[in-house]
Amino acid sequence: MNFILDHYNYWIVVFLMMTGFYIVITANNLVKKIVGLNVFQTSVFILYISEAKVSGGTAPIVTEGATLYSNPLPHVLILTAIVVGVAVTAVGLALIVRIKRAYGTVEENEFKKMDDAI
Amino acid sequence: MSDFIDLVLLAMLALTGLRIIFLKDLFAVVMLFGIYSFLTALIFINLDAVDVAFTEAAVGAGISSVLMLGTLALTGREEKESSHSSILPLIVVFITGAALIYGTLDMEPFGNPDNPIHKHVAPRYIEDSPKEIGLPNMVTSVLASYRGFDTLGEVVVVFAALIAVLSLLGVPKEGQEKAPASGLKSHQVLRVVAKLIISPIILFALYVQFHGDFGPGGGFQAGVIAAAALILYALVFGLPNAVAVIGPRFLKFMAAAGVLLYASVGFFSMYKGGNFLDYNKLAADPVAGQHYGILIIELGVGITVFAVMLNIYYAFGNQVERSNIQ
Amino acid sequence: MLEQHLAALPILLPLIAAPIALILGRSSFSWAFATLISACACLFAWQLLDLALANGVISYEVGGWPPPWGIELRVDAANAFVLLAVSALSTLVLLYSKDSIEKEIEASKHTLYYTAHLLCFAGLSGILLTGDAFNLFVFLEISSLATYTMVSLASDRRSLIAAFRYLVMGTIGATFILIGVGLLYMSTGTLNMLDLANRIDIAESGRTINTGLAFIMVGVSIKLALFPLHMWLPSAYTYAPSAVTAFLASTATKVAVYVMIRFIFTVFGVDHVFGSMGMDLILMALAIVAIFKCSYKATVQSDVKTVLAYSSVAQIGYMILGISLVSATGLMAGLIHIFNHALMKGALFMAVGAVFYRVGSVDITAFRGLGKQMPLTMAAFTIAGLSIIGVPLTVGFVSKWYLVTAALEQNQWIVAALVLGGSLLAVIYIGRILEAAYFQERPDSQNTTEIKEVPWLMLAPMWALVLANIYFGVDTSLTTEAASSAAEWLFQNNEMPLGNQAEAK
Amino acid sequence: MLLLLDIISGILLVTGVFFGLSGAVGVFKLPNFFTRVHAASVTDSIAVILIVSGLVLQTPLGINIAKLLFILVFLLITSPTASHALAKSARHGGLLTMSELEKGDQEEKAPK
Amino acid sequence: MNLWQGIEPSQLISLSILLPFVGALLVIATGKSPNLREAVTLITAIVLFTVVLAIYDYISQGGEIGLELIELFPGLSISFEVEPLGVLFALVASFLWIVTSVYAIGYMRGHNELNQTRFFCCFALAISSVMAICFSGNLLTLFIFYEVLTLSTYPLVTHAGNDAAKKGGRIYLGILLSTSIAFLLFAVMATYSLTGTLDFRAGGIFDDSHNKIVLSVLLVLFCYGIGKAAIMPFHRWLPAAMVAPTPVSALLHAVAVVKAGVFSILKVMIYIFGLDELKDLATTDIMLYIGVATILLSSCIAMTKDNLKARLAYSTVSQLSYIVVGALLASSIASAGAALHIATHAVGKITLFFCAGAIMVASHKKNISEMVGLGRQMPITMAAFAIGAISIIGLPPMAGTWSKWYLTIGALEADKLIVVAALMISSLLNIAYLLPIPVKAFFNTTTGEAEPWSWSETREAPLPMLIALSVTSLCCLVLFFYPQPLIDLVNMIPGVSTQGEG
Repeated sequence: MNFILDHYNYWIVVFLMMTGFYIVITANNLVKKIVGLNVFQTSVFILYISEAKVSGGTAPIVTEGATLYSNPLPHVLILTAIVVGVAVTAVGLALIVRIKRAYGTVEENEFKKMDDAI
Repeated sequence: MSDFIDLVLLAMLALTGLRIIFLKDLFAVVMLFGIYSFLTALIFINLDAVDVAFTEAAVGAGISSVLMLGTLALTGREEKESSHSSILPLIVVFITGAALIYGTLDMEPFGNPDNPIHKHVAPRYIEDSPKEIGLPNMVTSVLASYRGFDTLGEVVVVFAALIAVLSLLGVPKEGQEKAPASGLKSHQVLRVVAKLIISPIILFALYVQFHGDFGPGGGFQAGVIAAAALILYALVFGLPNAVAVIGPRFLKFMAAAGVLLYASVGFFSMYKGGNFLDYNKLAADPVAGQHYGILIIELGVGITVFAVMLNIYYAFGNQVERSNIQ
Repeated sequence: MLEQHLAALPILLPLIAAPIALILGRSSFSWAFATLISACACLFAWQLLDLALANGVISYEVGGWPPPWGIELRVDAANAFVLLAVSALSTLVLLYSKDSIEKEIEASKHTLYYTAHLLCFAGLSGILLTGDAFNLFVFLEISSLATYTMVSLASDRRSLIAAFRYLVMGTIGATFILIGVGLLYMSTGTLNMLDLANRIDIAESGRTINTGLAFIMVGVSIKLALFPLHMWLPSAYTYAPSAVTAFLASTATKVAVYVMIRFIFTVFGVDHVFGSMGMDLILMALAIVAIFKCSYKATVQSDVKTVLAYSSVAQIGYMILGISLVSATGLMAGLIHIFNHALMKGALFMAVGAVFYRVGSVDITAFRGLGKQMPLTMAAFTIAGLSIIGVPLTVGFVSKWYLVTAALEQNQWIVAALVLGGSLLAVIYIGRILEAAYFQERPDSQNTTEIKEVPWLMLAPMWALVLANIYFGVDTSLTTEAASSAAEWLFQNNEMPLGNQAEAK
Repeated sequence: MLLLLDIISGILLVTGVFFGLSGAVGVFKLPNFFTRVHAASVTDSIAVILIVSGLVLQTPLGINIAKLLFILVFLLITSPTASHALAKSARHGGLLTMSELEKGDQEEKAPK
Repeated sequence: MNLWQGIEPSQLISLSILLPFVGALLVIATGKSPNLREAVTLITAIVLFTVVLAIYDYISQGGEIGLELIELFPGLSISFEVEPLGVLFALVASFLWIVTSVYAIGYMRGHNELNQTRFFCCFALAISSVMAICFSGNLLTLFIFYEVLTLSTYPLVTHAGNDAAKKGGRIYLGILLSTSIAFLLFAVMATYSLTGTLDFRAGGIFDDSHNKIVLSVLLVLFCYGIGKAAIMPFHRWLPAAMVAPTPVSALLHAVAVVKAGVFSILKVMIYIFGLDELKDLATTDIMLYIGVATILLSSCIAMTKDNLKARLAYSTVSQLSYIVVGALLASSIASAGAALHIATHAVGKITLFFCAGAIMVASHKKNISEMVGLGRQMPITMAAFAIGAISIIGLPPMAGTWSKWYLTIGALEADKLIVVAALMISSLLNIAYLLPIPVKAFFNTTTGEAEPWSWSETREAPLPMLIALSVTSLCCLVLFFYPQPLIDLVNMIPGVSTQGEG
């Protein structure tokens, strides 16, 4: 029981990641693929932040009376990763806009038919 | 209590995620993603990661959703039925998930202060950074000083995204005649309110920018918020008006300048005899040097992020306007 | 001053040059500037390699913070060696791209292209030199974003889809790496690779670490296009502008291979990855399948760029095979092949780009009769093609020699035979193109008089690579010395205590 | 005194949450767009006022109270504006209110 | 021969390799003027021959010449080492290059071939790599120049540029390249990993400490890896390559390329395995019988061919196997015979090819059935053909006699009666497919019905060709009466002797 209590957080996060991953793989619509990618990444962020948590700790900003702080390092990493994520999202969406203009559709199976792309 | 909130939020996340899988209405999917991001931000707060929560709310729920909606305006909101089977993806996902679950079996208990993660590198940040850097916000200390190189990389990533979007979509031309459909002319209330709140938003952005050393916040959040203010302006008063205020060409320079500002701090410290980004060398007193360094690089970050986010929005907005005219 | 910062300069130069290039605005300015910077970086890389060969490890603490608290740049013979290849290729491709890009990309985007190129280069250098697992992820994303941009710049609309697919796959790969790094961090509390290596041994959470290893491996495998995760590569290489393909094919995947080497040898340790996890068998099997499946695929394509792209996947198989042999010689073969393959693929794709420049198509039918019309280009293609096949006195032979020697050393006779068998397929796919070029007549419909040699600025870098193909195929002392000391270093250096690095400098 | 403050703030918070929830229920239960916007926006405003006041009472005197008040003002301005914009756009887009719909129905029936 | 006295002996080697290479460059440089170009070719050929003679001179006085060029891999370099077998081959090749050059000038002009510059250039390159093969000091060097030879001759094979030439070229390159990469390279590297050296050493580098089974496998790999030796079933490239212009067929496919193949096999057998070690290997006999089968089968196939060059090609296949068999008999006399056969077969076969080319140039006929009665119009050519044929068959007073003699003795000594029988039968077959041609040409009269060509237009071939084929046919005679220098040279090869083991 203790084991479950200690780990349920990670398990749900894994489930979330896989939700995102599944959307990326199966989505036929490119926008949805990007959404899936974001869900996937966001879930990974939760994993990192979960690692950083210290029960009974406070946010890593020096406050009087607090002795136990959560680990600031994962926070820093995820700050970076979030920005990286939005950069990728922007590029992906820009590509989608162009694809729409070039092909008239953003459904993967439809433009696959139009070009014999490899 | 905290655990309970955590559990509830996670459950809501899971539901949102599942719903996204099955929804075909992309507009709803994007909105759900915004909700997902927002819930994540809540979880971050609950897990003591206030800076991250701030960023996630501004970037994930804010900018990302806006960009996705902009894309949807161009691509249509229905996902079509796909024909291919979903067994193989399921297997892949299942295996990946199983591997991860397997990995979690050996994980240290959630939130235990004795975990190795809290024992090795982090203690120095927590114990010494207030002395070495002189800032109460350890996240800012680590972000800007200990791992300043990462942050430089991150600014460059944002810059790279700008390059990508510009090369893909181009930017609106400055000084072009105003398109008839642009802006929300008929929404008088909106226009008044927008005028009212844009300046506080920018003020808030500046606060976040310069208060980041002490509380949550910093260059990223500030840049995004400032960009949001101008995005609001562009939405309400039309893209050409916004472009007239700050043109894409100028933004391009700003983005580059931000990166250069950041890097110049590094080169200056090299010139002073230290390593790249060694703020200790910037002033006679190392702590003061850290202060200067962090202040300037955060400014660089803020400038670049602001310029890039706004410019990306311009690029998308321009596409939407063009398609509206057609 | 320079000496002190030598390790950081190959990253920093292109990194700050990118925004400057954007500000410069005029395409010819930014081209000249980018080329200059790239050449400087190449020079520094050369010195760095010299220094690394002489002194062993060079460690550079960014921000003046000692690792593991700060980020460390860590240069050894192996990454300095790969860096030299990357920076040299970057310089040559930039020289080449002036004319090629003018033809293939619309004028308003030239500056953006050079900026993206510099960013990509900076990202690749960063990946190579950094000693920090998360920093690696950041630089990976810089280079990837720049790569997506460059791929999508082509005028063919299929390049958009190729870029998008690349983006999705690349991001999944990067996220997998992120997960892996997260798991490692969780069980050890550190991100510095060397520190990780030390602490992995004492960490108790074996299953978490193994999962982290698996995720990093899969993520890197996507980035390096290891079969069966290579699906993004052929289309991306085919539809990207020629100069981009030349650059990517010769650098991006190689850097990813190096990342794999780095994680296996310096972070997890050979004994762990190959000994207790049995990863070598998996890698070996995948590599061999890659060699045969993709070489075969290369023989049936009609688009020459696709042919070469599949050939790239197969060649990556050789590199991975070298790693999977678990010996210093095998690793050395892999490293040498990284360098050598950069030389040959760079030359090949440049030649193909030259054909595109004149003929406007890279279908195999477009090559007909080019042996007469573009003799220098096709001669370059021929020599580089022979190098891919592994004909003696070219670099391809050197790689193959070491690979087979390594396989025989391990008594893997079948593997050795398969390696040689794989090059037979290369004979076929290169032979088809050469035959079209030299023995088929140009169809009358096409105007043959217009097709002549490409400008010298395209020919010069192409031939520089071709000559390098021959030079390093004959005088192997530089490559073997660098690769062998790198390989030996990687092999012994599983437990170098953290404190040593300061002295090493 | 402190206890009194706690009690008052508790009451404020609970009522605020109640209004918030009722708004959520309204969004689900009400039949069409305009009624839903109405439910969401009206309850939202009151909930925000109540919750922020409750929080203010919990906070020691200082900058944080000013921050909370800023939030309150900001939300009070933006939330109705957003609802207004939504409703107006819907109207603009041709959506009809319930009464209009009924009228329309009757007119349709009448000729028969 | 005193010509090169002043030069460091080791430089003679590099000279012999560089000369044709420089010649090739000069040929390109002078490509605009045919006369100059051909003069360059001829002069280079003659100078080269004098260099080889100088080397021969030096070596026959017991001198040793070695040259180490560049270290390709640590401990492995491109190095050269002169030994008698190589000198023998170099002598043959460089001498015949002169003759062939003369012949080629006539042929190429007579035939109005295109791309003559490319032809002469590649030709010189091929010779350059042959010289390198001759003097190679280790297996790696041998392998490298073996590949260079393949590649430099590919343009020659496809010279005509038509579909047939391309098809031939594809088979040529495909078989040679793939066997060399898949088998030979593998065998070379396996050898290296087993012994740590690739140097040619008297008595071989393998000894009893090595696993016999592995060595047996290696033997097979070497035999098939050296695809130029054309052992069945990898002989197809040779007939395919006959699409090349006749001088190419003559020099490359009677002398340089195929002989480089069997030379390599001989060299591997003698210097890598060592004749003693060879005897103990299980696969030696298997390969031996495959060689025997190749001799017989290709002779039979030769009989069915009407195209003269194709017939000659299959004859070459069978003759090459003589040498392979000689090497695999692993007796010193047989090896001596094999080495001699390199020389004797070369002069014999090149004569035949020259004649075939002469006939083609003069009468544009390729098929044997159309050559009936030709002897009256082209007496010199046909006489030379007869001489060459007799030499190939191995009848006195022609050079071929000697090598066949030693081969037979060797087979007898090794108690391989089957081989002896095969040699005899093959000689008979040779008679059957070669002799009828001159015989019909001289003695048959055409039955006046369908005259395939107009007799009046058919004359002897151009003078350079006639000179060339007379010289080689003369050589066949001379080598029968004065074989001593060659035999001496062969006897200098360690472990090989015309005197037999006793």
